Amino acid sequence: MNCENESLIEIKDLKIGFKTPEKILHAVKGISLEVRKREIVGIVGESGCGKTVTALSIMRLLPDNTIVTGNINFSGINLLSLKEDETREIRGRDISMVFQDSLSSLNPLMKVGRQIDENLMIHTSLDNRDRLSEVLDIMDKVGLPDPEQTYEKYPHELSGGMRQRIAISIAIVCNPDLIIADEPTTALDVTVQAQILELLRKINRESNSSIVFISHNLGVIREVCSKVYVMYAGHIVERAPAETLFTNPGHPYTMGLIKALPKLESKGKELFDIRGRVPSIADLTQGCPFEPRCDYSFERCKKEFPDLKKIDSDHEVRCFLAGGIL
Amino acid sequence: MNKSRINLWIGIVLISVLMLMMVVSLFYTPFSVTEINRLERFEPPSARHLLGTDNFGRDVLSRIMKGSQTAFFVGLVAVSIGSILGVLIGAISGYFGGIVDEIIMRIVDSMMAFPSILLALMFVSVFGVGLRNTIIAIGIMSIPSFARITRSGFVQHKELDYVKNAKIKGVSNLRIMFRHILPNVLSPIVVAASMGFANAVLAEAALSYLGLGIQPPNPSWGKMLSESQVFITVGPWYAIAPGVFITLLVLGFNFLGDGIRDIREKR
Amino acid sequence: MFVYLKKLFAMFLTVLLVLLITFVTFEIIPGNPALSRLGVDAQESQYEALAAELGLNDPLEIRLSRWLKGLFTGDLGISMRYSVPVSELILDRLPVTISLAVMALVLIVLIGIPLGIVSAKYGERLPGILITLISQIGMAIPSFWSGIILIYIFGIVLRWVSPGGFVPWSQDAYGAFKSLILPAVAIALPSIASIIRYTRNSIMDQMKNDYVQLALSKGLNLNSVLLRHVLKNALIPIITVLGMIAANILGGSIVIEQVFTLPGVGRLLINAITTRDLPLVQGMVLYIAFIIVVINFFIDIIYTVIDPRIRLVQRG
Amino acid sequence: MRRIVLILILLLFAVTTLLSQRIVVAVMQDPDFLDPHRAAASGTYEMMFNVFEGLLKPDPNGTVIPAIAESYSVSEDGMLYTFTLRSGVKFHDGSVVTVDDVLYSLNRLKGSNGERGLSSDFEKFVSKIEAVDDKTVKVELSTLNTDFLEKFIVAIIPESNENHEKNPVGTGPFRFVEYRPGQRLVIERFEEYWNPELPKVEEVEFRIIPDNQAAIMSFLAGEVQILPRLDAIQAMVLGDRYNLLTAEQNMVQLMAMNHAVEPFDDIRIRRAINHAVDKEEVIEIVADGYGTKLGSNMSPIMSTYYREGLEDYYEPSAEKAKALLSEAGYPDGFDTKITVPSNYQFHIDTAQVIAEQLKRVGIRAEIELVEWSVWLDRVYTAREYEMTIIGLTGKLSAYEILRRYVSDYPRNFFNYSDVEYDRIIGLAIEKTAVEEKASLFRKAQEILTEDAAAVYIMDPNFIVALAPNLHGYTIYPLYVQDMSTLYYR
Repeated sequence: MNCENESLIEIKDLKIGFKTPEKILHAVKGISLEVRKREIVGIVGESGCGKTVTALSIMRLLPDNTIVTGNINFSGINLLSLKEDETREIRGRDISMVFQDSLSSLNPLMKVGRQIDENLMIHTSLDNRDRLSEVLDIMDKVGLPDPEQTYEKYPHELSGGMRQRIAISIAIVCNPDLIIADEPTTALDVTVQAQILELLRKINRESNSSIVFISHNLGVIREVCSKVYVMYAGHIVERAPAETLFTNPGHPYTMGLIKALPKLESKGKELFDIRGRVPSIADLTQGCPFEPRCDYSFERCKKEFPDLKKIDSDHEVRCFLAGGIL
Repeated sequence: MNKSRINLWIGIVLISVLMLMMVVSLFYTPFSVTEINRLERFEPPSARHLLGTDNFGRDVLSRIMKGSQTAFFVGLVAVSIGSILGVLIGAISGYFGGIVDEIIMRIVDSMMAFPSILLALMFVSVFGVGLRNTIIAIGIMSIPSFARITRSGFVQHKELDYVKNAKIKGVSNLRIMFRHILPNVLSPIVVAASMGFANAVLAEAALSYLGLGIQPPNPSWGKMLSESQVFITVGPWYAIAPGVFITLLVLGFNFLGDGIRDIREKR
Repeated sequence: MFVYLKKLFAMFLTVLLVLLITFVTFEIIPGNPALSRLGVDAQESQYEALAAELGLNDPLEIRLSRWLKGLFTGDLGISMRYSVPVSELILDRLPVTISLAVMALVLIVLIGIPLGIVSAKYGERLPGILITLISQIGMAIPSFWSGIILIYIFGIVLRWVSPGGFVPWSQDAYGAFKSLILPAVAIALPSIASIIRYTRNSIMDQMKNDYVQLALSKGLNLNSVLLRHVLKNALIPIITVLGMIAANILGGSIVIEQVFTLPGVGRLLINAITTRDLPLVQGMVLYIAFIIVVINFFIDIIYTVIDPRIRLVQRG
Repeated sequence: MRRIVLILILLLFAVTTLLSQRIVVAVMQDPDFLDPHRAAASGTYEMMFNVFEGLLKPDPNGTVIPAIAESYSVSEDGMLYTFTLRSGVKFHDGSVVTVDDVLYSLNRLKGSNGERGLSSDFEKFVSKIEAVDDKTVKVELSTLNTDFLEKFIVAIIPESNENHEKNPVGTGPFRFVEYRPGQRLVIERFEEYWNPELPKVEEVEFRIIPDNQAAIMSFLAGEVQILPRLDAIQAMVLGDRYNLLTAEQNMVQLMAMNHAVEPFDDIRIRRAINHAVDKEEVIEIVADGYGTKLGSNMSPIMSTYYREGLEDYYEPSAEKAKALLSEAGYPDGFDTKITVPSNYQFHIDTAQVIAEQLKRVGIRAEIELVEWSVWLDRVYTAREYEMTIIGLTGKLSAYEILRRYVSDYPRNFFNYSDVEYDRIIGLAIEKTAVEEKASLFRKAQEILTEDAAAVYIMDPNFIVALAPNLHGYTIYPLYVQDMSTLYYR
């Protein structure tokens, strides 16, 4: 099947800025990325690096005071040029989203079944009965016990894992081409986390949906993704297949993230932490944004902004030292 | 940045203008406030009488100016009474907690459930009408809201480390309450005071309108409204002016309160 | 359940306190119900007969015990001014005040909440700011002043409605509506303004929640998201405010009934206070307390209907 | 434009009222009792005048005319009154008025069989009430009171009525329909009234609106058709679109000074205050000129007894006032308080003007407003006040007006005491010859003026506003509203 390599969504030079009374602050500073059909792509980075904003820009869910430029090509259409009602057609049907905290992302006052049903109501012309059976099917498919009873429950009556399954049901009920999962497992404990990851993999296998998996946790990314983009301060600093990233990280930031992962053997020892903090989006430096925190920085890093350098056919790194001494 | 301060600035401007008018009236009014002039009754607004004259031929502007003294005075004293007692009660209730807190807060809740104008009305009718009792009544009826706001601040802050540290150091409760915690919970109280001022002005106007507030010949905006009501057909300016000024002053303090809250929330 | 009982008990204590204070103060303050009823033209004999009939000359302990007995048997007593059972007087006036309050509440909900939604929808854009500004002004206008202006415009100039006349609903429903609509508007105006603000703030708070993003990400349009998802959530704090407004409408009706000379409970209360009619004043206090308890009860019920979470977790 | 508005208003009035033949009258207060023998407040009489009648009734000239009685006679010595009943007078319940009903009513007032009477006057002055035949009643006095004839305007009520309070039954032109406390008292036309020409309208509602300003608003809106007792400024507001009637109303508006309180025990102070007050200015400002200047406690409307020429006894003069103040030891004036009932805007306005006038001679008067009930208790009964402004409503009897100043009169709230005055009043009431009696009462008025017993301000004109198409209003020198003669045209 050659569709494996067919591109589903391609983002080119995406810039996202927030208008403030004084100036425009850029959260995303020109990123490009591509998701192919049936692929699970990870976006990783610390909070504030622009990954959630990127996801929201695909959904066109950013507030009014944002300026988005660039190109998001989804199955041949530029999402950014669509009118409001045209985006609504795509939202939920072609692209859907799973949010981090299912407790706050589900409407607390609406029965969960109805919240899944709503999606079908908007995008299909099925009647009540068909929709109900569809919803119950999906609930069964994501592993919710007793779908009929669960349908009648309110979010606060369910456990975190079950709520996240509801959120996933909402995302997949219309069989979308792309699911954006923004930190879908962060709020869950480890065992439930594994179940949810397994579920996402299963959905990817069975329903042909591509998934953009956003997380700050490289470990989780490694489990599900085939390709990973590492973001830092609004830039993509490294792109690589998941395994390559771990075996041969090209950017000092990626190395830091890997080091920061808790490992079995390091149990009891102090966890490694990248020193310093993520720069605020208001900071405007000429040089490499990671320079202040980088162990390998030198004079040039302060003055010049490095390009994305291809060090392998599917491996790109934004660092002067990439492919060289690192 | 300017946008978030707009409430504050509208409030400050309105209040300053009215306050200026009040201060001026302490030394000067265009005409005597009480002197009766039978030849100039119901004169419409003119260069001589900017807001016209009333049924006694008194200059409406002068009376409005004088009335601003009453409004500010009532507001200031009533809010002081309400905030001092309210903060005291709220602080004790919030800081010590327990049964005292329970009892105080139940009473405060029930008091808040009653329409405040009713309580003020009962108070005034029982203890007699007049400036002093009006102020006391309005002050008392604003105690519960101050008490509640202060209490919630104290409940939050008493668990914080700086309070615990102070306790360990052996600082007295009184000092902790008023030197350590109070300054930290002051800003919502200031907002409440600003809103309370607006409410006091409205309450005074209502009581005076009912004839149970400020007594003539002291000019009070509310009293002026009730006196002018029947003259609305012959001297609409007289019936409209006090209402406009009540509205402006209340508006000023509401904006000020909102403005302070905006700043606090932004922080 | 325990919370309700505690609330009820606190209310009971407060009312008892208020009643005791009224009893004591009516003892101290000048003013005598018999005198105020008979006026300047009464002969001594007439005054004495009435004072004896009202039991004003009885010693304090007898009056106190009579008062306590009435309190515990639920007997509100007989009005000193009108020689009619207090409960009868209050019941007679109740329909006016209740319909006034209900009409005002309906106006507040029907006008305030939609405008609040619109204002929230437009957020910081012009219509939103405009509505906020107007509501800010609306909150600052004293209701009795707007009442006067309304009477002037609609009563005197246009003669659409007639202030001061009240026809019972049973007699002429349209007439009753006409006589109540202006005062209801006057009472409602400031509350409409504050409900607009609360609705706006509450909705804008809710809009920050993830469930809004999720709803939008399903492909719902903004209006549907507002109405189907946000509104219900935003209503919860608004209902608390509505409860307070309902109580304040009772207070506001005291002034407005005076402006519009409506034969409601508020005017009865002012009468009772000025004529030193102790049983009537106490009856009114009890009545108001009762209404407030009822309002709070309804508010609590509405909460449980709207918010499924409350069935599990008791609100403190 | 104004014309069109006027025509529209007239039309509206015509339509609304012609259809209903109903009059709504604004009144200030609730009745105290519906039982006419227990009622004391003039506000009650104002309304119930239309429901009840006595053997005699007041007429618009200030005298009494036969009502249930067809005729009456008084013996030479003034001790025996004889009344002959009109035949066929019916109560509202349909029964005919009998001698027994008259005896029952009068005895109820006098008291009988050891029970106290409901009227201290009847108790004090009447010795015997008896029926001569089934048409004639004789009343004998125990003490001479030549003003007693006016007492027989008191209501005759049926013996058969079990509850005069709940179900008042009389013989007047209107029958009682309902009373709702604080709201309204409604009466309707009595078809079998002994004078077949009266009344002319079907129904009258007395709407209780304690707040005069609200009453005016209701009137302007056409909700009320009669506004009795407007003051002139308020009348001015109504303008010329309405039917305004003006007349003296037999009221004495005065500023009382408490003679038991310093410095008002000093006649020089009282005189100084009298000089300080410019009545004409008060009348001009407060009543827009519609008031009659007074000099003593009697309105000129009581023409028989009125002592003319006292109005200017104390001419307004700041110099004289100051001189008298210095003489009395207050060259710089003093601080005092004018207590005014808060429900009477007219008196409040008067107080504001007088306070300004007193300021000119150095007397600093603070105005203290009190509720009506407080005024009655503290000022009128307990006499704890310095100065107060009040209007004393007129009576048909000069004796009842002037006896307020008799030292031992229970409601002498002036604390006025003068032996000569007491003597003259006691003497006057025993004179049967009218001129003799009148000259004594005039003398009494002079004493009050010379003693500066109070500041007698004015008889404020009685202004009634009527809907433009309402006619036939009768003015009485009494606090009554006669509804029987009114009609729409």
